[in-house]
Order: sequence, then C-alpha cells, then structure tokens
Amino acid sequence: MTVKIQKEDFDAPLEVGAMYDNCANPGAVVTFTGLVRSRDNDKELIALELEHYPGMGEKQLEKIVAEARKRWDLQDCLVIHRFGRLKPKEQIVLVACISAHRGDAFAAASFLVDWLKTKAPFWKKEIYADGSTWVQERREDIERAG
Amino acid sequence: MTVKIQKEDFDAPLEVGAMYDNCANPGAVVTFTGLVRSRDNDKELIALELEHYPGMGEKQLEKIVAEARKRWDLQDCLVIHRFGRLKPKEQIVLVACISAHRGDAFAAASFLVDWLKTKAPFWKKEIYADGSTWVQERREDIERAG
Amino acid sequence: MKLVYFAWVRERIGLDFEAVTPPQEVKTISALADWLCARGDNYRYALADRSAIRVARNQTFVGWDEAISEGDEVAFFPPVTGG
Amino acid sequence: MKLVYFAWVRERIGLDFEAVTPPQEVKTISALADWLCARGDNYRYALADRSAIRVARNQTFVGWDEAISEGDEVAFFPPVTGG
Repeated sequence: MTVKIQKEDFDAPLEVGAMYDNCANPGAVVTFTGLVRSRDNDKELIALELEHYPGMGEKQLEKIVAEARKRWDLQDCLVIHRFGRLKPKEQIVLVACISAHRGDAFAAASFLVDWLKTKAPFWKKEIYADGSTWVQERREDIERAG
Repeated sequence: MTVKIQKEDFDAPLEVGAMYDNCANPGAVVTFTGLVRSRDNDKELIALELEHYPGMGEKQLEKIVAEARKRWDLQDCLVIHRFGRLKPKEQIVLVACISAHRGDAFAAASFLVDWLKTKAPFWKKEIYADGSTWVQERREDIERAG
Repeated sequence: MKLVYFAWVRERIGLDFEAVTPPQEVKTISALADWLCARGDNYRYALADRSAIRVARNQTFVGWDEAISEGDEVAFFPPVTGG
Repeated sequence: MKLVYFAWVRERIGLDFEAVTPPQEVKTISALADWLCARGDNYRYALADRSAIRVARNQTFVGWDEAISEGDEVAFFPPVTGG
C-alpha cells in the first residue's frame, strides 16, 4: 500500500509493475489516471496549478487507502497525486488496485478516485490567457463520494 | 476503437499510450488487466489454456465496444484478449477506456469486462499436475452482465 | 453446412469442425442436434444436456429454434468463460 | 497556534501561514474566525461566507464548533478539488 504526493511526473507502468511483487495471487488490476483536460468550456486552458496541504495530504490519502482495504479484498493499492503547475494532457493522479477478482479492484479504484475529489486537501486553479480561476467543487462529486 | 485477439503478450502502457493521439480532450483513463491466478482452491495451477472461436471473437468484441460507445461518452477504447497457453501471472485481457470524465471511463471499462465474461467466445481450461478441468461459467458473471 | 465445436463439446465429439449435409426436414438447430445425436455416441455424449450448450449461427449467438439453411456455419459450445 | 491558509483563502488573507495567540475566551474554530475577522478586512473578505470554507485542526477535517487549544495547527481553505 503506497501513497505519494509529488511534484514530478510518474511512470504509471513502472509504479504498477512494482506492485506485482507484493501480490500473492493477483487476478485483476484496475488503474485510473487523471489527466489535465485542455478545455471544459470554450476557453483553451494554459495550465492547471495544483496547490496542496503538505502533511495533511499524505494523512488523508493514507486514511482513504486504509478505508478501501477495509471494504474490499485488495492485495495492493497505490495512490499518487501530483501538485504544482501542470499542462494539458499531463498526468495529475494515479490510482491502482490489485485484487484476485475484478469486482473488488473496480469498486476500490472507483471509491478511491471519488474520495480523492472530496477528501484530499488539493485545490486546482485554471490558468487561461486572460486570467485564472479556482475550480469549484462539483455537487456531483460530493454525492458520489457519499 | 481497437479490438485485438492474439496469442502474443501485450504491452499495456504501449497500447494505452497509442490511444492518446486519438483523444481530443482526455481527462480520465481507466484500464483493467486480467491475469492468470495461480490458484483458486488448494491446488497450484500450472497453466491456463484459452480456446477461442476465431472470427466470432472479433465480431463479438466489436459489438461490445460499439455498445459501450453508445452508452457512454468515450474518446477511445481498446480490448485485447489473448488465447493459447498462459502461465500464472501472465496477462489474459486488457480493457482501456478514455473519456473526459471518470464516470464514463469507469462505467464503460467495467461494462466491457463484464460482457467479455459472458458474451465473448473464449473458454478456459485449467491445467493441474494431476489433470485438467474446463472452467465453468459463474452465475455471478451472468447476473453482473445483465 | 459447416459445424464447429469448442471446448468440451469439441473434445467429446472428437472433432474441431466438419462439413455435413443434413436432410431437408432438419430445419432448426434443435433438429440438427437431434440428427447429430442419431449419428453416434460421441454426439450424444456432447449434446445430451442442451441447457449446458450454447449455439451460434454464422458467428452470432442464437436460440435452439433458430432456422438453418445450406451454407450456414453452426457452432456448438459450452457457456463462455473468457475475460 | 499556527494558522495555515490555502487556495483563495490564502490569496485573500495574503498569507500562507502565521503564528497567532488568540485570547483565552477564543475556544472554538468559529470563535477564532470571528477574532481573525476583527483584525482586518483581508480576514473578513476571506472568511465572510463560512459555508464556503472548510476547516481542519491538526490536519484533520473538523466542524466550526471544534475546540482548539494552544499548539494546534488550524487550517482554513475552500472545498477541496483534487483528484
């Protein structure tokens, strides 16, 4: 079980590959990679600035991962969340869950991503040519995370 | 949208990386990799033999992918299914879905995997030191695929 | 008409595929299976329990009462276990 | 007591963090916010709409009525938007 908060980009296959050694009998691997979208409206995004709360970020991610392990039968799981200035198509977050069966891996990965959106102390600022705006929480995310 | 049925192993990151170019505004990438489990009971598995129906396999996979595209907003998706003799921890199947938002990517990937289990003409035979058995369909899979 | 068999259906019949010319009164897949079972024990062994067999006509899943015609490819196999 | 601010709360207050020593009668986070607002417009601008602010005590999410004590780290920030 690994949690990382970092400025640098991550190599998803390398990170997921390293998890295999921790797994006695892996059958299902589900990964989620979140990328910076170039636009959500008619304006072209220049960059995303991701601010985080050092210390609390790690704590929250570890809590979320512990909760997922309690709820589902996981052989290993990983969460990496980046901070700093990221350009469109850059990777923001990686979640990977390995279990014997697909049900656990899908449910846990989806849960981890939902929780990241509502419980991890990160804030996104969108940078456009004509200014910047802080991203607002989405009601949908709150309902999804329950 | 890509569908492949092959004997050779696949390089998941390479395959998924190639999909990015097809995507105008990717935000969420969900992948599922199915591996050969070394044991489901007290006996150690030597290998899995995967038989398939050439021709019908491709047709069914394309139907499933078309159905997923109808139901969810996907920028690209990929299904690779192997056949032949596979050893424990070898990769059997790869499903990858890219969309703007995580909801579509998770739902479509999960749907594709469920459908593969019940609609794709593949059959698994488990090879043990003392004999072999054809894997039986799981009621759970049928209900899950609806 | 081409018949194809997979997994334990293939093993029990002892053939991967074969070409057959059933008589004209064999108009459905169900009738085709009856006709095959009359040909030998291997077919009876393979096709005895129809609830355990799935069928496809021209590479599409169909039911037992599906009509068949000359030139069709008909497949008999157990429930699939891919993924 | 260490106070930390993030995102637009940080920008509006104009500080990343600061050390403060509120009077003894300031016993909850809510009272702490009132006390801060009395210190200047920047705090009032940042903390005016409490429904738009989340708070953490010692790096754990808490409610506005959470009791605070000396040596605590208290954080004010908008709803999170990670993932």
